[in-house]
Amino acid sequence: MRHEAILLAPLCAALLVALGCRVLPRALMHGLPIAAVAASALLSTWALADQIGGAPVAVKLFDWLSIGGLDLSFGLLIDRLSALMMCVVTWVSLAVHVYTVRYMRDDPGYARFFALISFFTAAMLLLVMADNFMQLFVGWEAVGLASYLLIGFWFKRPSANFASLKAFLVNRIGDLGLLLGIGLIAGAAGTLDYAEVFAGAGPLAAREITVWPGISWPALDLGCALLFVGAMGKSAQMPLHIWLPDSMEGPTPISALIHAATMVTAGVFMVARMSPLFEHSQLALSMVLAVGATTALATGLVAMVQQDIKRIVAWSTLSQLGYMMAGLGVSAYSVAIYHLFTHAFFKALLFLAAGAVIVALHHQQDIRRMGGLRRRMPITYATALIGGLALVGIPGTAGFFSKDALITAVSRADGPLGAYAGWCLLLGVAATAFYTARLLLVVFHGEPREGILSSASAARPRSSSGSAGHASLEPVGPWMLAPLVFLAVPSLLIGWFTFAPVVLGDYFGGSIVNLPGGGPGGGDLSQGTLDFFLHGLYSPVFLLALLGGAAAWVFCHWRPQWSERADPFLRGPARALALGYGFDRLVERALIPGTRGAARSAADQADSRFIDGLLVNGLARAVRWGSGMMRRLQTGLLYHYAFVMVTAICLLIAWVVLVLD
Amino acid sequence: MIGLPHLLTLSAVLFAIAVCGIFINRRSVILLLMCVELLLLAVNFNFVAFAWYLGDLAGQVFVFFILTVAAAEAAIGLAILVVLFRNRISVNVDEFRLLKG
Amino acid sequence: MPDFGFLSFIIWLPVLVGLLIAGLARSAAAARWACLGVSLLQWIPGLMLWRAFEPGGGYQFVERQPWIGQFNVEYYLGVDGIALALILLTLLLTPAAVAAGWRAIDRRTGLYYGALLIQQGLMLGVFCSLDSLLFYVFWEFMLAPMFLIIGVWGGERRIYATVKFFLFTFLGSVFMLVSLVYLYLESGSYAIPDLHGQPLSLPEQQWLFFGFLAAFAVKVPMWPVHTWLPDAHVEAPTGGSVILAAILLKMGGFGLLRFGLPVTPDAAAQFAPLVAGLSLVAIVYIALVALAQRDLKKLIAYSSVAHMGFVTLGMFIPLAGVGAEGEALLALGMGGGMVQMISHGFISAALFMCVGILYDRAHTRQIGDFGGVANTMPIFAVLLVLFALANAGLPGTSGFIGEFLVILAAFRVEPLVALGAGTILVLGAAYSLYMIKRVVFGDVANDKVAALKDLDLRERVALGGMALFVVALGFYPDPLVELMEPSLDALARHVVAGKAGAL
Amino acid sequence: MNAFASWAPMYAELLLAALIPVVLLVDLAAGGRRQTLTRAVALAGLVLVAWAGFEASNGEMFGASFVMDNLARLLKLAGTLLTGMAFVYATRDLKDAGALRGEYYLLGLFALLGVFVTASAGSLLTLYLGLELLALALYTLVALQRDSARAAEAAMKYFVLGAIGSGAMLYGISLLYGLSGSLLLGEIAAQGEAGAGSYVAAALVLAGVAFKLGAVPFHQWVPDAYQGPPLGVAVVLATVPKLAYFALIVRLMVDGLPVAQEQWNLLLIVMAVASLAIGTIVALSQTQAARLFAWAAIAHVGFLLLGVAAGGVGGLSAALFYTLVYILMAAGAFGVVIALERQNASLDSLRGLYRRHPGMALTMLAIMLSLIGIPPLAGFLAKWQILMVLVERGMIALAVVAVVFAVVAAYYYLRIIRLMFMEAPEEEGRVAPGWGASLLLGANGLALLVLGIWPNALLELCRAAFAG
Amino acid sequence: MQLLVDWFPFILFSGWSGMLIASALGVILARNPVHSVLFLVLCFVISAAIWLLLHAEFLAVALVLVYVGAVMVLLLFVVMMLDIKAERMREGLVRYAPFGVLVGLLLAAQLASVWWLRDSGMELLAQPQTPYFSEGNTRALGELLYTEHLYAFEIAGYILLLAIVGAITLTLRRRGGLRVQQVSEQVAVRPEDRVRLVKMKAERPE
Repeated sequence: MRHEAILLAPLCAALLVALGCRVLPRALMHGLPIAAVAASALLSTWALADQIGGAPVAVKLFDWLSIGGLDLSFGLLIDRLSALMMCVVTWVSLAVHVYTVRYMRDDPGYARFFALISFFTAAMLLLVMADNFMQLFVGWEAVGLASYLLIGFWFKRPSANFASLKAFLVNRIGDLGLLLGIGLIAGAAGTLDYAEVFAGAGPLAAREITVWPGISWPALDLGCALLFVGAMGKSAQMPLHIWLPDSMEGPTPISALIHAATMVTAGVFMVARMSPLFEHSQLALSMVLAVGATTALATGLVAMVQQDIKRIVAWSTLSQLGYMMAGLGVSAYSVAIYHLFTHAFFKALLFLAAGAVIVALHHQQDIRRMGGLRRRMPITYATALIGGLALVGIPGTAGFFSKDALITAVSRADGPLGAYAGWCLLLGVAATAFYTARLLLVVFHGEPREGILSSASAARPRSSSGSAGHASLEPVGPWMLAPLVFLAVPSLLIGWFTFAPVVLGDYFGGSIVNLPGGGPGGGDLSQGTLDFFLHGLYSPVFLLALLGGAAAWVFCHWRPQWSERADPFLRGPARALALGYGFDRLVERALIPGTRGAARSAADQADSRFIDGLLVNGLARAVRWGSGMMRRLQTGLLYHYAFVMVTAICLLIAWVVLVLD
Repeated sequence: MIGLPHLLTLSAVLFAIAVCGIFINRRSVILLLMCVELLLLAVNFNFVAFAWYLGDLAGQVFVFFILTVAAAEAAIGLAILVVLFRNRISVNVDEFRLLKG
Repeated sequence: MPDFGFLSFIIWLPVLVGLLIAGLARSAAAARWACLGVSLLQWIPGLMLWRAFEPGGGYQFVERQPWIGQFNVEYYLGVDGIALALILLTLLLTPAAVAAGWRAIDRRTGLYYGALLIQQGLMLGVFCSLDSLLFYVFWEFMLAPMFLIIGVWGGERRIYATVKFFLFTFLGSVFMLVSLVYLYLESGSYAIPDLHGQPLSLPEQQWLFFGFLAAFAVKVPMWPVHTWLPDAHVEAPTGGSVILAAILLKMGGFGLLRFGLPVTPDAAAQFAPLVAGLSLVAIVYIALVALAQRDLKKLIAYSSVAHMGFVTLGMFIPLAGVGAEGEALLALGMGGGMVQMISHGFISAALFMCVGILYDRAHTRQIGDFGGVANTMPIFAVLLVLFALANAGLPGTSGFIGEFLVILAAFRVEPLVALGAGTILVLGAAYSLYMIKRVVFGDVANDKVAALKDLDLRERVALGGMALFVVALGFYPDPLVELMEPSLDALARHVVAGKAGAL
Repeated sequence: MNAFASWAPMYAELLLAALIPVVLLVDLAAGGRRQTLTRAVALAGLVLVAWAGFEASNGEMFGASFVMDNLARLLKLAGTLLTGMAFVYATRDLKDAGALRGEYYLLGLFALLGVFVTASAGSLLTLYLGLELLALALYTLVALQRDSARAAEAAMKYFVLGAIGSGAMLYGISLLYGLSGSLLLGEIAAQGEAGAGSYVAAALVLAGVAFKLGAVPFHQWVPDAYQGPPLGVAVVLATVPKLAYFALIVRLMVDGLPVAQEQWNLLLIVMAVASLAIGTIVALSQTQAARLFAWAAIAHVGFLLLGVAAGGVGGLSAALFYTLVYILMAAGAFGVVIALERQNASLDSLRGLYRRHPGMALTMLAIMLSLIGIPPLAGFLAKWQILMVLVERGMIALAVVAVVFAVVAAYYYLRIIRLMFMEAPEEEGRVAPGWGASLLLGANGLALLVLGIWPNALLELCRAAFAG
Repeated sequence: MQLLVDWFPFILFSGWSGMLIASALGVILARNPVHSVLFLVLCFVISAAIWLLLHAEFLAVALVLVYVGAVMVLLLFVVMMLDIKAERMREGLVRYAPFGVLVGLLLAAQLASVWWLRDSGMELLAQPQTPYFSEGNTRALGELLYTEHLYAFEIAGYILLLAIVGAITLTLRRRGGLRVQQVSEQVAVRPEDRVRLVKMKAERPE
């Protein structure tokens, strides 16, 4: 029952708040969800504790339907992988819930927001705890729904509506891949139950799927590739990444919870969950590696030139997701999940810190209009710094352990693709360091840029309530700072406790499968935690990180004018980066108008004019025209009638005499 | 000798003339009535010929009735003609096309 | 269950009361309440039927009387799981249709509600008939009340729309009549079970199949004989749209399951690629067409066509690739199609009611005339978003199941077809949510929107009830599927076995 | 009594023959109130005639030139009923048209006598005389509105073309007589010798029959003859004579022609299809009620000829059923239009009928749906049976053609429904057709429904007319 | 001589046939309706003569008496009464005559050719059976009429009754078909009796 409660508690809270949004007292509006998520988090932790040294638990909920030899049901599978994910989800969610109390204090949609994030938590748990593909898909879409509704939370803003629609549709493209992958598995394996499918992975790998008469592909190559398309959508891998930066239109807690810590990592989780299948498909793994590595570097570079505080973090998230994917691509599932785990904390932390800054500055998000907040917001600064260090991977932080291990694992991969991936990740580290340092330096160091703020505040209605400059910083209060501190601790320290069992040890046990002949995996990266830490200090990774950070310091803080001097050389690349390589332009200028044009012509030309106009109404017109013509034959003249009759008699006789006889 | 084919041919020719008279006539309705009489005469010829040929009086009986009916028909036809004339002051076939289409 | 003729009861009660209302009702209120009362009262026998029905028990509640003795036509009623599911759908949704016109219908109220009730009875008759001529009788007579409903209480181009609707469907169904007559002359019976068992050669089956297809494809409607639907929907009053979309279209799918597949299985298998191809066109191309619509009702109408494409795809694509596991696959596909029909019944009905609610208040259906409805009608907005998402096939709503099952079935036969069908995931979401974006979200667009009032109690109950069904079915479709599964399995066995070999 | 009993097969004719002079005298004698009285006497007489029709026994008289059988009885009863209905429906219209004279009823009875004689004809001679009696009565009826140019024109056209038609048929009959040497239909059929002469005879007879029925290409008189006279006359024209013509087909072509049916079947089919097509299509663009019904009637004749072409007991009984149901529908349709009190009613006078008289609109709805062929109305069963015999004979393509034109035909019936229910009335005020007509109209509409739902009795009667 | 005796009826027949056809053509082609009527009379008379050759004596006499004596006179009377003039008939006739002649010839040829060219189902040139009644044509006919064909005879009676009723109904005008001025009515007339204002919607033709 307690396992079910993990899922049901936030769901019930969401329902109660949603239905009671007009009657519940304000305390209950946030109290209920927070209590529910807290309970869920505690129970998850209990479940995790059970799992360490225990066997996986399977809970059957109810039969969904059963038809045509396919039995579908809802059930919970709690093994070490899902238990870890459950903890991540619930704890980060708890932090975000608490943070929201202050962040959304003045919003008219207060109750709606709590209902939605609780619903999201439940949906995410449904996804994570699924014991079959169908349920995975249900959860998958449910988190997408929550994401859609939360990105568009401020539905009066056209940009938010656009972003939410974009997010949903791009995700749906990925979902299509996932659905087809599930279809393939259902067809090939005859079941959608994880356990049964995974158990039959070997024979499945030998099967071929006929795609078109005469063309066959190995079942698992195609299946895993399709599943990965799903992961690309949800985890925003290039080129399906375009929705994530725009999703920052949603409130910041959402960015922290959904678009950094949990939902976007669902793709990573899914691939890891499917490791028994992916292990059989070198092709799919190569695809994962290539896409992941490319995303890691390319989006990291974009983050370097962004000016919106949330967008910097968002692009950073993309980059980190690329890291995770790359790790999966070399079969280092445990390392990738570990990075997911640490990333959840420090990225949520960074987002929440950014949110605190935004609130303090009356919803100002442009970093060029910030500065010198170090002293005004010391706690925020400290926690953001911790998050930043972890993100960069400064040895000793949580991020260091996961990222270094990941890079090490990937760098061991063979072949040109392996080398490419290795270089991408390494260069990505420098980019990470650069944008992180730039963010911290520009926002928290230097001098406050008051004039800019005051002029901007007039332009932005939401911040117009505050008077000019940092002099009147909005106080953020303990409700927001507590989660920051709460997340800062694991961001800084958790690597020391968890690295050894998760990455070096065999924490995941049977929940992740590494075939002997597969990729390098993560098992033998180092002798121990301390050893790994010490190695990290000498590694090129650290060096690159320092270099990146130093460059940021030089250009953004110490000698900002140098960047202007370098401008002629960098303008072109910077512009390309600022545009995110033009994917959005492609979509906005080609894909959307193209689809719209196709739809218009299908509707107006093909359907209205051709089928309905020419065929259907044309036929009616033709009949009516014929009617008018024939009507004229009825002249009203007696002798015409008689003539017709007599001619007809002649013809009749001719017929009988000539034909019949 | 007078053979049946001769008689039948004669009646056929009469029939054809009568019928043609109806539709090539664009003048007066009264001619139509006459053509109708001619038509019946053609048929009568047939019956008489067949009766003669078959040696069966039934044919002649039929002719007797046709004559009766033709007389009645003429009466009705003329009555209609009169009604028509009273309404239109004309018996021109060309002008009777109130009803068409 | 005693021998009481429950099926006759549910068919004739609404017909008789409908006649009484149409003929006698003096006040609008009396007509309304009587109609609502009867349509709700019908739930009781419906519930009893559901409780007493034994899945897997073949045709049940059978009533059999000779009717036209000379031609061996019988008054022969009975239901299997498939029919019962659709009967329950009909019973559930009729009160919603009644509620939809509560205020909007202000003239000739008696005739309207009478026609609505008669329509219900006739639709139930179609589902209950086990004699093909009786089936045809109900099937055709259904056109009459619908013709009036659209034509009398419809919009501006109602006459064009209703005549088009009538002629289109009539043209389709007369071919079915010829097929039925042929079958009678072959088998000496109009009883549907006899027709199922009648051996037929392949060429015979081919012609018969096209006869059936003509009738049912128009009703479903399949591309390219769908063009009556957008017109009919746009012009129909809300209640008419609800009936039309929610139940009338389902008759096409039901007919294919009753006649097209089991009577002419070999021909169905032979032409399965054709039908599946047309369905695919409907799904992809019509979804695109829906994307370009500016009229809310038209958008939903086109989306109906696309969604009904899944129904036919599910029924036929398994036949295109029947292999060793053909029966199971066919059951899967047909099951998907059936669930899709039920689900689409609720969703499209709800969406049309939503549009009707907007129309009643703002007197326009143009998407461009709205914007920011969520500000003034929050409850309505929540429900509309829910239904739009269900329309987009979101899991957890009923809209998902059918599409999911059909895509699963399609993938086993031909992955590329599944890919094509799967585009509804994207396109469906695109047209549904694009509509939501323009209508519901954003700031208050104009004075009309600003003046909108949120749902009243009647609308809340109706829409809320449907929302409940949409979600409940989405999460727990098992009772529904269990109801139909044995019938579908038996049907699949019969169809896969074929009958040309028996000759 | 015995002597009287020997006339048993002729009861109906005798009674009708007696009724005619009675009505004539009553009409002459009754003075001012005469129309009402004449009508009452005529209707009462018709009831008696119907009773006599029931009582009459099957048998032959006058050397088989008079035959009373199941078919004849059915046709006579239907004719009596329809004549009575027409009398009730027509009164108001004729009064408005200034054509209501006692002679109307008298001529109607003459026409009915013609129907009786034709239905019972056992020889070429009686057949011819019956048809002429009917035709002359109809010519006179059409011209009855003496001050109407249209009526006179219609009468003249009908008369002249009718003379050609019956002339052609008579010519054919003469050949038949010559070839077989007998006037008795039974004996002619027994000859069964086929040659060029009999083909020509068959063609001419067919032409005559087609003319009477109004089948293409002998159809052109129909619209003009329906439209010209007052509706009260058109209602007679559209209904009662059809019975005689059906008898004509059966007696002369099916029972009588020595040429086997297959040989003129093809001609019949060509005519039937042409009638269906042209009748249906031209009807689409009609605006006058009577004219629309006329073109529609041509299409319906096509349908029933298909049944005849299919032949056999099945085909003929289907065609008979079709005829009976059709005239019932036509009578009702005319009845409603008459009740609207518009001379030469254009279809627009039906506008908004539902608002002006809901009951009548619903009756008309039932009639129109029946004409379209929507089940469970009787019109559907009629079409369905024709389809069955067609398919049974392997003429599936014909069946398809027939149903397709039935669909096209639906358009103009729907237009009437549309006008009644979906348009605003041209003039306000309730329509008051009088209690007799209202009651009868209601019964008429209801009959279509009842016959559709419980058709067994009529089906059996139709079958017995040929199977016996 | 015997040849002449044998062929005499045929010669008569041929001559009369020619005249019959000629006068039939005269009926339809004559300019003046009165001439048409007279040609028709001629037709009947010739026909009666031919019928005499065929042993239909009663019918021949009846034809002349009934037709020429009654029907034709009636016709002539109507023609005179209606004062129909023979005018402008030619243009129409000329224009359409080719069609008419064509169809006419075709019809005649078809009807006639059957008996000459094909197996018509009869032995056509066999000897006719003359005389086929013993006690005189009229008596034989009379016996048949009042026994076997009594039923038909009665019907014929009704047909004649109908003709009387019909003709009277159509032509007898008891009330004022005459255009008589009703001064009192003209004075008493009100505007609304004469002019009715009707509201009409503009309607597009369908």
